[in-house]
Amino acid sequence: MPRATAILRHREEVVSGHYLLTLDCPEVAKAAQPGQFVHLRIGDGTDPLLRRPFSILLAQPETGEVQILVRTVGRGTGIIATHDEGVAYDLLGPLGNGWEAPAGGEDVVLVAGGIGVAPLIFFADGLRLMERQPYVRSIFGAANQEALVCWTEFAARCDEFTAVTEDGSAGETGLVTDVLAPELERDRPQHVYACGPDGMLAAVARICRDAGVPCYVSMEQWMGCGVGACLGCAVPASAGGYVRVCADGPVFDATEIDWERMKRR
Amino acid sequence: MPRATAILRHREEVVSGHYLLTLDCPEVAKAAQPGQFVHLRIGDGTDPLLRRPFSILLAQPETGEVQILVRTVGRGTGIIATHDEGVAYDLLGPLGNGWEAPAGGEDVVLVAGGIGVAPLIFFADGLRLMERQPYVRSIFGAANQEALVCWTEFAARCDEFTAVTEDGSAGETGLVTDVLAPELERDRPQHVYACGPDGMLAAVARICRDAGVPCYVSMEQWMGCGVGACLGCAVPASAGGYVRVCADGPVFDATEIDWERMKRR
Amino acid sequence: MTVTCPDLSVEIAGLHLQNPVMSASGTFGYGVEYEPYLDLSQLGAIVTKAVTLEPREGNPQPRVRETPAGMLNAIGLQNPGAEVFIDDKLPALQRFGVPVIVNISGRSVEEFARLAEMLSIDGVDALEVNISCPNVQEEGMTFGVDCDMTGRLTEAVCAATDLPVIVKLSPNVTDITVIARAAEQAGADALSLINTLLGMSIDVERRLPHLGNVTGGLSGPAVRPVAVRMIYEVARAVDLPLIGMGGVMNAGDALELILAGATGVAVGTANFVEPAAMHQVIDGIAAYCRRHDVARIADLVGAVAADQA
Amino acid sequence: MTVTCPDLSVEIAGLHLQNPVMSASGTFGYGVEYEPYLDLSQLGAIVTKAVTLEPREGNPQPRVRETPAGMLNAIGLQNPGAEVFIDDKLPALQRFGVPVIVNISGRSVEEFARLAEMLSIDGVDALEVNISCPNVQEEGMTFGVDCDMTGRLTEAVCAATDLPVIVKLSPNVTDITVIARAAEQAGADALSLINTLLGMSIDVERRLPHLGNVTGGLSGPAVRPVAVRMIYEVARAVDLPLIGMGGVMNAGDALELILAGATGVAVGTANFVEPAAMHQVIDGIAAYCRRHDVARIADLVGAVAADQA
Ligand SMILES: Cc1cc2nc3c(=O)[nH]c(=O)nc-3n(C[C@H](O)[C@H](O)[C@H](O)COP(=O)(O)OP(=O)(O)OC[C@H]3O[C@@H](n4cnc5c(N)ncnc54)[C@H](O)[C@@H]3O)c2cc1C
Ligand SMILES: Cc1cc2nc3c(=O)[nH]c(=O)nc-3n(C[C@H](O)[C@H](O)[C@H](O)COP(=O)(O)OP(=O)(O)OC[C@H]3O[C@@H](n4cnc5c(N)ncnc54)[C@H](O)[C@@H]3O)c2cc1C
Ligand SMILES: Cc1cc2nc3c(=O)[nH]c(=O)nc-3n(C[C@H](O)[C@H](O)[C@H](O)COP(=O)(O)O)c2cc1C
Ligand SMILES: Cc1cc2nc3c(=O)[nH]c(=O)nc-3n(C[C@H](O)[C@H](O)[C@H](O)COP(=O)(O)O)c2cc1C
Ligand code: FES
Ligand code: FES
Repeated sequence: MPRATAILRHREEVVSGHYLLTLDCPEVAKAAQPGQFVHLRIGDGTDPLLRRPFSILLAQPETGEVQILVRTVGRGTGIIATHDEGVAYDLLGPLGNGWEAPAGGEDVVLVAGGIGVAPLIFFADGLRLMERQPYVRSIFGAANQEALVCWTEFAARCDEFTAVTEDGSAGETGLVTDVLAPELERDRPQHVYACGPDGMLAAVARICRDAGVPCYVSMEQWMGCGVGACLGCAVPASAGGYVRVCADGPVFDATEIDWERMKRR
Repeated sequence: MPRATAILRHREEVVSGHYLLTLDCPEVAKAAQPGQFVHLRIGDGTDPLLRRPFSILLAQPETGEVQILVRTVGRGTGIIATHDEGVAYDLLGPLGNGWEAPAGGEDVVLVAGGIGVAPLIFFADGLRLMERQPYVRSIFGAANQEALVCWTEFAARCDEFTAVTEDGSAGETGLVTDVLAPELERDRPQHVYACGPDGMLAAVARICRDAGVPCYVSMEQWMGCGVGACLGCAVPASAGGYVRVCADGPVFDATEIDWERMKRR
Repeated sequence: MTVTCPDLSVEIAGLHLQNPVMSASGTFGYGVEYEPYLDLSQLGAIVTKAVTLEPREGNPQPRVRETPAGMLNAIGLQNPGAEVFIDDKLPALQRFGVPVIVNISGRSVEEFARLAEMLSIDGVDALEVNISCPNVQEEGMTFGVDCDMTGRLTEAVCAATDLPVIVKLSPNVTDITVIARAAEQAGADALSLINTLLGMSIDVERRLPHLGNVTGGLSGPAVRPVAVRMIYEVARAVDLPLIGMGGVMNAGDALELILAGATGVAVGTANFVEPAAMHQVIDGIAAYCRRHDVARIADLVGAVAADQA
Repeated sequence: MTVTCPDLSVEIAGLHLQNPVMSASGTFGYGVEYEPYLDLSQLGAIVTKAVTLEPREGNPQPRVRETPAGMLNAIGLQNPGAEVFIDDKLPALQRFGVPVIVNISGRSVEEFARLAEMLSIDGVDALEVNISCPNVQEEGMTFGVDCDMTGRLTEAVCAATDLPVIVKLSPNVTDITVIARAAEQAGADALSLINTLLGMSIDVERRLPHLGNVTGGLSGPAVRPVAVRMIYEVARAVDLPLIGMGGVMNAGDALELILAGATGVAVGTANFVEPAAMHQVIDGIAAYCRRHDVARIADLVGAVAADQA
């Protein structure tokens, strides 16, 4: 049953307003695939009411530990930021499809935007453990140096790593797409994997389409149920209609998404 | 300004489901009169939404400490029960009128029912400090021995003390009124002061009226504002209409209340 | 007398339910999504997501947004249409052995009647007629707030099917008892209420509505007092059994609706918060009955002593 | 451009308010109760508890009850009557130097008109006509849900006074824009909305309604999505300035109502939770204006970009 209790073992404010939570949750640690998420209940009352989805940053089946990275943006994440070790969370998960690992040995590029780095750390970790390790280049973009949260964890799992900041406080100056486009030209990878804000994903998808590189994106959307029942987390599909981020995703082949109809939120 | 921050210094579960909280709150400790209450905000969200009123059990102007006794009955008190030392409460208070102390030297009877003991401990404490100490007899009734919460604190501040339990597990068997009626006959006091459930207060008021003894009751009622603005805490007045527990009370001359129109809740 | 094994079964519109607790339409998909989280065979009934004649794409995203103790949704009746529902979704619902109530929605009286006909098949135990979805800006809205339309629609559906017809009422009306009576007179076998309250919320940083559809339906604990009041009013206005819903999170909440006059209780938003919510509600109702020596839950329907308030 | 000192002043029905924030009727007594907690001279206006012609006792207790993110109240218009109000309460309200808006309630058109006349005196800056109190079971309820009655009542009040007339609308209606238009056509100078939603809650242990009056009015954050939606609808239906209320706890909430179309914002239930809530709202609005370079709060009224949703 994709449901468990997770005990908060360790909470670290990695950069201001970003908390790395280490949870004791053997069930999820065992079953989790990179790109999947957990749907966390915060408190037992009505404020907040709904669960909140968080990507799995790392899962250690041996120790039973699961890590998530939480950026405080509102009520629920604000409450998490006050939680002490020992707090128990009721969670559903692992949920969603996750990224399918490549066959092995190929060239891949990972593109992370801000907090979107979380599931890509898990994905990169998995690639490293493959028998025929792919060659992993990664691009990590954020507003500024601070927002390059957990970049060392990410960089350590990749063969090449490029940071990009909008204000130039670290790495290149600009957007991830400014780096991605020449990178694809320089050396064409077999796959691109991306996670970040919708606007970034749309741009990455376009660049990959133009370059003819298959691209897999992990999307975010407001969720009701998290299990595919409410159709609340819909995003527009290029085949018409909508697909559900929680059950059909959060990872999609970028060509499945109708980026034109996608509202920027 | 009747408003302060109170830091939880010590929390003790005196009997199952009853917590004695010691709060650091110099403003209230200085100003509090026996019978007054504080209106506590629990958390900073919408669950619970409204403040919760609690009688002041003791206030120490010297140390800045205020004690309240909290019985867990629902959402708000249930949350308080989980609070650790160091938690800060935003509170309004001291609010309400409190008991007027007698002139001194007379005979008084205090009647407490269950958690209603809290303000009477404070009141008894004040009487003991009077220059011409009144002679204080007290009657404390509850369902059973366990529910005679803080009885030692109460008894220690009275000259005579009688416990009554409905199941006979401590003291006399029966209701406080079974003890009060003969007690008033045995030795007629100048005043009776009572706090407890509405039904008990109504019965105490009737007995005192019949015996011709002035009686002062501290009432409870659901509150909105706690400051006299919303008229939510109304109880029926014998003069017609309603009086406000928060601003006209919580202490009333028992003859001011229309016990017939009083709903038993 | 001590009740150790209370009878939780209820009758609604000729259906025998092992207990009063069912899913609220649209919050439980087609049942199977929640299979990993609870034993569906223990439910009183399963109520499906709305089915329409033709497939519907639904509304643009974002479609849901949390509000204080509630949520707004504007799903827009996304569903694969009646044919696909019958072929692909309905069979899977059979294996739980509990009554299946299909929620239907349409744009015209004819569409509703046609749907009722199509769905009058084995495996469907009753129809819940959604005359009140606030997210469909066509005629759908008009039905639920107008008593003539409600009457005409109910009549047409009743004529088109032999299944029990449950009419689902909108709370966005001045006097819900008028609509309830119109549905009763037109032949409804039961009523369910409430659907969502029409609401809206705004992202003040971007000065945009949170929902792609601008407005949406408010559900969850926030609306429960409105649901209790309306169930209480309707129970006194009609002789039909009621299915109550609106903000039920636990057994105490369900009992509020039952005491107000609901024979059945549907759980909606709570499923998102706690996938096993319906189990907890069923267990809690049983525990309440034992504690209060209630032999049959049916005895509590409408049992609030309002005259002694 | 950087706005350091945004202009928060607004005009409503000829009244000049230093900022849009005022108390919601019935939640702020006659002002003085909150004097220890906030500086009343900083408010946009003070709206009083409802005043009736004769004194009213109010409803039996219990009168209030918390609900999820909200509360039910059934105070029943307890007040000392217009004469006592004028003699004892009104003078104290003058010393804060902000407009005083008196909320009036009656049982008949004549009573409302008589009240309007009596209160057309120095010290009263506007009248808020409470046609929508859900806790008065006489004609009061009918006014607010019927557009003819709303029109007649508004006309009578306007004829009886030279003061600005603000008509306070009930949310317990099928289409609030119809009532809003009726009030506009009859001469209202402004509208305020929403009053409370009619609700009920039940003590399941005792099987009794929580409120002595059985039903009551739901207020607080729970109802905010309904308020935002109705303000949004009414703003598009009439040309009058609106005073919005319903669940405002902080500046963000107030801005939701303003962006939806409210020129003024009243704070009700939040006062109970946080006596300084109105100050926090005022400060928060100013901070928002600075952050977003908004020179005049009036520019934000109705500024939600719903077409880009
Ligand atoms: C599949 C998935 C994976 C995610 N992974 C992570 C992660 O690893 N780390 C992380 O910090 N966040 C992640 N998020 C976003 C996270 O769920 C939201 O930030 C969180 O729910 C905010 O809750 P809140 O109560 O603090 O915010 P609220 O007070 O409810 O809202 C504050 C703001 O946060 C944003 N927001 C709130 N909920 C969501 C949501 N469900 N989806 C998108 N945006 C939202 C909105 O912009 C909103 O205005 C993920 C979301 C999804 C859908
Ligand atoms: C002047 C005054 C002094 C009080 N002093 C004390 C005290 O010293 N110690 C103490 O433990 N309690 C005291 N109470 C009662 C206390 O305020 C309530 O028990 C508390 O508010 C319950 O909050 P909750 O969220 O846990 O309950 P909820 O979940 O809101 O409700 C649970 C039950 O508690 C009761 N209750 C809730 N609120 C009130 C209220 N405001 N007044 C009366 N009953 C209520 C009701 O029966 C309700 O069904 C006092 C009340 C008043 C009015
Ligand atoms: C996401 C969502 C989708 C819904 N879809 C439907 C629907 O398709 N048909 C319908 O009649 N009601 C629908 N409803 C309304 C619910 O069935 C129910 O009446 C309402 O949510 C109140 O119950 P609750 O507070 O327990 O959620 C939907 C509600 C939600 C939250
Ligand atoms: C205790 C209480 C008393 C109220 N009394 C009145 C009243 O006398 N007249 C009136 O027009 N509205 C009255 N209202 C309604 C409020 O003015 C306001 O419209 C409503 O509460 C919504 O705002 P809120 O959610 O900020 O409280 C009252 C509300 C409450 C909670
Ligand atoms: S969140 Fe309910 S379907 Fe995805
Ligand atoms: S609680 Fe508001 S007047 Fe007493």
